[in-house]
Amino acid sequence: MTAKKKSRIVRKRKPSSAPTIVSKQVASRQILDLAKEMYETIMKKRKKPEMQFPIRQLSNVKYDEKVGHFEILGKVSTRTLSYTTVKTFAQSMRLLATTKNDLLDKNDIAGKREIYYNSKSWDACKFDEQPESDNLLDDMEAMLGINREQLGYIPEERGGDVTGRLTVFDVNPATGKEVKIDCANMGSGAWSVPSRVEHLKFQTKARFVLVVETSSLFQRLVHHQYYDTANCILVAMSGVPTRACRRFVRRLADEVGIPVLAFTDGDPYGYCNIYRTLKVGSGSAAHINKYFCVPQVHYLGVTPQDVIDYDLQDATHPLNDKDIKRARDALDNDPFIKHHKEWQDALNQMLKMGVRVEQQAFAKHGLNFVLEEYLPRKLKLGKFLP
Amino acid sequence: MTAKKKSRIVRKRKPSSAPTIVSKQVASRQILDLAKEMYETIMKKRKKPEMQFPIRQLSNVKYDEKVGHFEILGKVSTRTLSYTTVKTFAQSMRLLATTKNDLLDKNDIAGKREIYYNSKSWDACKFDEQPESDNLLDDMEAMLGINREQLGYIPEERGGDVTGRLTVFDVNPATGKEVKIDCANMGSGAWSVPSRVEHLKFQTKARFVLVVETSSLFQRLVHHQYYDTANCILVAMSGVPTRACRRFVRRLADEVGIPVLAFTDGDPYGYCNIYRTLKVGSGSAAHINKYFCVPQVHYLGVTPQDVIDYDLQDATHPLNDKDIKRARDALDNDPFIKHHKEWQDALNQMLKMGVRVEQQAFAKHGLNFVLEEYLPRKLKLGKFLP
Amino acid sequence: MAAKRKAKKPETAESMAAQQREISVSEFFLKNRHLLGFDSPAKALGTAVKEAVDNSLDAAEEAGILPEISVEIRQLTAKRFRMTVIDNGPGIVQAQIPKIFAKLLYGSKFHRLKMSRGQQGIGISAAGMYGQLTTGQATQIISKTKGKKLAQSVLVQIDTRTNKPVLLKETEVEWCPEFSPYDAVADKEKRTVRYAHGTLVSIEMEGSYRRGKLSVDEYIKQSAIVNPHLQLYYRVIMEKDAEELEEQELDMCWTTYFRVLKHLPDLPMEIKPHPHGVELGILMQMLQDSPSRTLRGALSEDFSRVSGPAANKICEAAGLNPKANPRRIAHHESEALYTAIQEVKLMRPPTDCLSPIGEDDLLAGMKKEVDADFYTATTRNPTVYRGNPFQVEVALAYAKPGQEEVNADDPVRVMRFANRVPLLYMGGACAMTKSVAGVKWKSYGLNHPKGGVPQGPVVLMLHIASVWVPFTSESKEAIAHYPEIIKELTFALQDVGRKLSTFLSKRKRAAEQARKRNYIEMYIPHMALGIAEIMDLDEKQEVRIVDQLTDMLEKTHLET
Amino acid sequence: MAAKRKAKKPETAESMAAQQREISVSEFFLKNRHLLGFDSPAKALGTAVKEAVDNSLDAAEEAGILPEISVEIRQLTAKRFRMTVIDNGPGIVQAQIPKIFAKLLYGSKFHRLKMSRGQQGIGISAAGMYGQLTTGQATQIISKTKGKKLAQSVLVQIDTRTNKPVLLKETEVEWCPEFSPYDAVADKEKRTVRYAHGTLVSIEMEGSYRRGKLSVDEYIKQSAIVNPHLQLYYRVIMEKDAEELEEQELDMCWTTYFRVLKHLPDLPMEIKPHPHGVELGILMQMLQDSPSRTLRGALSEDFSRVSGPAANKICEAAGLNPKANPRRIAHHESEALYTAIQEVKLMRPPTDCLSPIGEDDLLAGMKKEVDADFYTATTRNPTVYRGNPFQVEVALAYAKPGQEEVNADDPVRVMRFANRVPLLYMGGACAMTKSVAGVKWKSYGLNHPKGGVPQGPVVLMLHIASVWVPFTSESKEAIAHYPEIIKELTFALQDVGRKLSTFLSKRKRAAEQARKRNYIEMYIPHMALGIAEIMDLDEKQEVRIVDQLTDMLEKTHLET
Repeated sequence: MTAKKKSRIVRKRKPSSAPTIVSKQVASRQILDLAKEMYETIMKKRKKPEMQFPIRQLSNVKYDEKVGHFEILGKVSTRTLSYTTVKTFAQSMRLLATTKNDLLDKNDIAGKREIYYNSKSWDACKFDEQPESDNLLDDMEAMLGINREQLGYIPEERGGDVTGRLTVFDVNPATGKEVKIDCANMGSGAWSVPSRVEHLKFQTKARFVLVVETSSLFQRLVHHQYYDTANCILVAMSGVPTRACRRFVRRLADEVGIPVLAFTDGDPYGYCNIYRTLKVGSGSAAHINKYFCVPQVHYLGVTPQDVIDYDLQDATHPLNDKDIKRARDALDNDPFIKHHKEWQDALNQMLKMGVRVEQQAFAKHGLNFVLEEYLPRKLKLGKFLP
Repeated sequence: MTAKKKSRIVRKRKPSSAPTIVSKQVASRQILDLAKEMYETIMKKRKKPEMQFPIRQLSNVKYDEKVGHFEILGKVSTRTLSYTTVKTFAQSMRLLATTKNDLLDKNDIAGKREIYYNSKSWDACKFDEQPESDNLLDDMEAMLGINREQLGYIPEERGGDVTGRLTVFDVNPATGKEVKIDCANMGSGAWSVPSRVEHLKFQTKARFVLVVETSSLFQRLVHHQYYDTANCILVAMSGVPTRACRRFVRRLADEVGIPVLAFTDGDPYGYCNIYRTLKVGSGSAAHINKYFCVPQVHYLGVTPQDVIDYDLQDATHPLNDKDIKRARDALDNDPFIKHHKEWQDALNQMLKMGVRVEQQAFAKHGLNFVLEEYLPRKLKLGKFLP
Repeated sequence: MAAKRKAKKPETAESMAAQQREISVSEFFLKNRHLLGFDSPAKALGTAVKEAVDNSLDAAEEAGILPEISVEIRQLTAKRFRMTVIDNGPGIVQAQIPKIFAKLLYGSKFHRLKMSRGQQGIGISAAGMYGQLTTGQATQIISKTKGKKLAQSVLVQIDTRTNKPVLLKETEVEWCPEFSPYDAVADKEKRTVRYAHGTLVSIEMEGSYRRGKLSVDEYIKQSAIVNPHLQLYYRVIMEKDAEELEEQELDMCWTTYFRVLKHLPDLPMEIKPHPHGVELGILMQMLQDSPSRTLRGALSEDFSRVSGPAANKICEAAGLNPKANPRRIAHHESEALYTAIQEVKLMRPPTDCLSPIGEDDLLAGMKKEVDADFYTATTRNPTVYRGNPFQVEVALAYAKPGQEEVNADDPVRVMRFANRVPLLYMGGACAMTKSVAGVKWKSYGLNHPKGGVPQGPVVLMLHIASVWVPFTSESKEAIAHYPEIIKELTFALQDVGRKLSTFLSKRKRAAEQARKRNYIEMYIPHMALGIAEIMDLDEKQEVRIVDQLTDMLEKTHLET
Repeated sequence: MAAKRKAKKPETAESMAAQQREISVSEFFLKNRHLLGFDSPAKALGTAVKEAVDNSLDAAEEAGILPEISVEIRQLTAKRFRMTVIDNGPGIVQAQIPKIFAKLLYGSKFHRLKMSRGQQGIGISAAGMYGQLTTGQATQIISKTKGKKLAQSVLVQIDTRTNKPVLLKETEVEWCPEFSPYDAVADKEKRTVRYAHGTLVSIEMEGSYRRGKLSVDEYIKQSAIVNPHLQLYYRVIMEKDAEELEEQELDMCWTTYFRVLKHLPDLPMEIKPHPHGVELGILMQMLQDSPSRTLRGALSEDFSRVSGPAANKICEAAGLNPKANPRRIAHHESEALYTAIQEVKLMRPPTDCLSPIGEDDLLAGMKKEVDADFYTATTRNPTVYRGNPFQVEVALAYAKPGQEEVNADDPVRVMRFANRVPLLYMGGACAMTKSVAGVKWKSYGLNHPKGGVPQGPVVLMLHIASVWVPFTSESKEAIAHYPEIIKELTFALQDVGRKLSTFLSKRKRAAEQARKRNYIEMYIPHMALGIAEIMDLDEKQEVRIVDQLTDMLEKTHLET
């Protein structure tokens, strides 16, 4: 990709540096250290053991544009062993033991639901409902400061679809042999992003990556070979991007260094949940945001101004109470929105207009208006929200 | 694949013959004929026009094991133009006009939601909510006797994931050039099934196809290269298989002629909805079942007997009221279940035990028990439910 | 715990006998005055007004006089009021005045079977007794009968230990009832009407004046509604008004409820007891008291609906001689007679003892009360409970939108009346409320919470007329739950309910027609457009499809 | 619509005067007998038994006799019953018998201020009148007083038109009350007790016998509970039993409620009215009637709590001469006196006119009723409403699990008593039920639906003792809603509520401790196992972790 072309699409930006990845041996060691410390506390200091977690809320993150993602602040919550916490302590220790001994040390993987079932052999200590084990997995992540994919946990959710001018180098997990995947050659299908993406390598001549919220729009773009027309890579998120999808886009962005543009529904959920989470991470995952955010991404649409510019008023829906609350909360509390006046203006404009708009709304002007008119015009203009 | 190997896995079965596919020109002509007939009724016969639909309920299908799928019977419902139906008539005619003029005649595609938005330019006649347009799409399918994919409609839902020893020949929709996809070479990812599969061609040396309900189990099988170990093709449905996924498995089964085995959760939903729909279709889609069923499939597990044989009692969940109602309904009304004593026995056994079981329950015996013990034993035994 | 008691000599049969005493009915009700409706100052004032007005109306009607009544409530001090009621009735004969106003259980209405407002002979004396108890003041009466030149002015109290009147003062005075309120100007010309006869009663009592659904105001208004032949004047003068206003200004305070019917309701006739409603003990008493010489004569003359042949039949069934002396019937013979009476078929009791309001007057009253889109009323035929004839009537109004106090989301307003007297208190305990709650209003188009009163912009008037209205207490505020009464009320309510339902569905149908026409005209063009687009038709052809389709659909759906 | 009526001559004042008549109180209540509790056959039977037993108890206690009473209900035909009550009371002097049993509003209890069960002088005569009305039969009484050789046997009816007794038969007979039921064997030895005095009353009436919460059975049971000094025998013989069983077998049908207290409750004393509870009209009456020569004397002798100096102070405040003749006080002077009385500070009324059951006896009664894990009771100090002293008591039991009729999910059982008489009917209208609903039971650990009665395995007994219990009707079934009474009841209920709360939380804490210990011992080993697995420790080390952790946690959580 040439510098000249890039400048037409997005303002320049320094790619943020990639976060460190820990090996399975290091992760295993960390769990051992944690257990040893607890042992010391109990048997030597004769004190009740504690577990500490960073507080995972928007109120405990800060946003620094240079860093690029929500960084966790120092606030910590402490869980001390007591009558009310003893069950949680017991389950945590057994979960840590399983993670270390059965996954890390044996180089195996497990889904969240499998771990829940695995606990059924723990007698009284077993998890009664899956949300219990899910919560403790989150706690473990936060305590160790490592995302659970690195501990051998695979998400149930799929990672998104990719087509376009990209070659992916994967590895056959059994043979270790390199596998070369040409995403431009998926026919009318697409390459499904795997749940763990750390080992992938990329090669591309595309000008940019377009990350799309809905599968339906993605299929229209694929059907009309939009990735050839626009020389780009297309990624479908299907709603809020999964951790695998976010990590994939991040790694792609880090490695190939081309602009990334997001195209979502024009509603508070699309802005404050899907896009903001993709770009800077979330409060509840603050401790692992550095892995899962894509600071390089910029916002293409649909913006409230688009509703006016593209005459979409009668294809909108009124904001409901939840939308309005979401937008107001973001304006009041979201460090990312509070940092960018452009986003505050966009949300306020939306609140004033009282409507939200979906990506498919362009079908009002004809089914292919979105790829024949809207995308080219927006790309040519090159004005995106931060 | 050799006949000898096949016999170890599944009883012999004649593959059902593939249904006819209509061209866009034929479909367009059918719509025109329908309009002409209506015009004659109104202007020549001076009668109120009618629309006729086959009744899409379990009560209007029969199951003939030789045919292999739920065949629609003759019961028809007639909608005559009246005060209460005039809006539906108006919307139907406009929808037919759009389908013919904008999709079929222009060789374009559209999602359900796009068609909903497209109607926003129809003034008073527009759809207020998407379920309205979805219903009329179903009506149109039934009236024309053609599935909507052939009319240019693409599903929002994705079609499932495929890995394993299969080569797919797809076509670049823009250039028309053949694209060759090696599903054994997707690394830790998978090939995502496209929404329209009629044009695909296949080549394989696998012994069988294993269709799996949950993504999580699918990923475990991929991670451990189970398709190499067992020499098979793996398909993930992620719940009730989409139309694309069902059609894909059907086409695969028709073309390559190897056995197909289904592996779902052991609950009334897994048996009576997921598996039964995959195998013989559904009542509500009776008019197009011939395209979307896979009569070749057999059921591997999890069966109620497996709960006993594999000591899974403490990894089960009690049946809730909905489960029980679903099982009873199937025993009373489902022509497929009523045809097969084996299925009646299985459902009755489940009702008696009062529990359901998930695929992941095998994790109780260790995370890889399912692929190291359960699947090999079941395949070796070769006893499947019909 | 209480400290140890002083020892007390135990009583003996003899010492206890010495303490036995007769209790007068006045003492009894003085101590239990809440049973008579004098439990709170606010309610006491209302009960007193009600008793006085009921008496005035009964007397005027019996005398064939179109009633004209004025009611004044005047506050004297913070908690003390004087109530004065003047009527144009026949007046009261001098000798009767003290007993009527100062003796409980004295009157003309208890012993006869005939519909009237009063029935117990307690009310007005109890009001006087309450006044006496709380203020020490006597009841004042002035009464003038026809033909007398002067009126009798009497001050009377009740000796509660003996339930006997004490006449404090009795004089002859120049007085005649006079009604000439300012408000009469609304009737085009001011007039002063003087009558040659009438009665004034005035009682001072502890009281409290409030407005609202349980007030004297409401009682007065509802009385005017169910008595359209009544001309009523009403004013309340509070202490502050009396100080600040001139006499002429106080004259302006009268509210007049104008007479709308220039004739009296039919006079109810007195009847004899019907044998089927009589209990064994009463039957025996009546035989003892009979003026007849023969059993047959006693049966046919002392009871209604027993003809000579019927009397013979009864005697035969009882194995008794029809010529036997009724005073010489033995106990076991009366039991046989009692059984025989129940078995012989007799005509139902006569019902000219009742004077219902009638559907027309009910509707007229309802129209005064509420501005409605729909009114209906029904008067049931008379029937009988425990031998007592009674008759129920119901009127219903469906209010125009925007009426105060009649909201679509509120419970319907229920106005209850017994023998033309409004019932304000204890609605929850009343058979009328129970009947309203028991009807399935949902099928008549009203919202109806389970077990409660229906909701809607509806006013209901219910009236029971009977020779003996069974009340749940002496204060006559709620009707007892006799199944026969509830059944009749239910039938009447269902009748007006059905009519309401017809009205509501007619109205709904008209709205539907208009909606259908619009709807058809909105969608037909789109249907034609679709066909035209598919078949590539020109505009003229398209218009022809529209015309043809519109024609067909309107023919089917709009000309029913 | 009714046909046109025959013209009737209108009445005149004179013709109407001729119809005026006195109404006897018997006639009045005969027609309104539902007001006395005789509205249905089932209830009539219960009311009659209650009136007879109340009278027997009052008489025995006043005479200082430990009461022994038998109650028999015998079905004669399908709808006819005979009730017979025999007591060992002092008997009734011959001359009083007819009036006591056949004259309404006659008795010794109405005019005095002293706690007793009866108060109106209506009940037993009304029961007889009801029997007479429905069966034509007279009331039978046999009574023997101390010292007389023979008993008086009397058959009496009531002349309802005059409210006077009619003596049908009067003879002297050999009779004495005798109690020797078979059931007494349970008391170790069979005994027959004969008394020298007592009364039998027997009434035949239309009736209906049912079991359950509103039955005679329940009344009898509850009476025994609140009268622990009473020995009571009870049997019901249905028509069928009488036919099929031998006399000796019928003897076996007696149920005996044994006396548990061998002494009588304290006898309540009679008091004089307290001036603060007296209304103006009554004050004037009392001055007129005073035997005193001076106003001061009248005040201090006719009222309680007015000393000589206090009387002087009142006179001074009223500007009246203490030596004035009380019979010559003018109206305005009485008003001044009335005002002065309200302003002068006086001691509260004496309260030895009351005889509460007491906490111990309440608890003893409660223990008979229900097998509970916890009992408590409270007796409030006496206080005053409208000048009448009264006192409330409440007992509460928290039932052991599995008790019939006391389920944790049902509303609590409320047993109501007034002057030791069980109240069964009209609970919804009673101040006691209102008080129970008004207390915030949630804070005492019971479930409490808004506006209703709390839920739980709880039995509540409420008792009010007063010189004049204010009932909502003559049938004495519910207490009127006087704020002072509700307040006292509320305090008493809150008191037992707090004690219940203490019990429940103590019990909860003990259960909590056990639960905590189990919980800790369940999870500690897993925690140790996790650590051991990660660190690859041996079993001994693992056990040491378990011990150390258990020690630490139990120290913190179990030794509070």
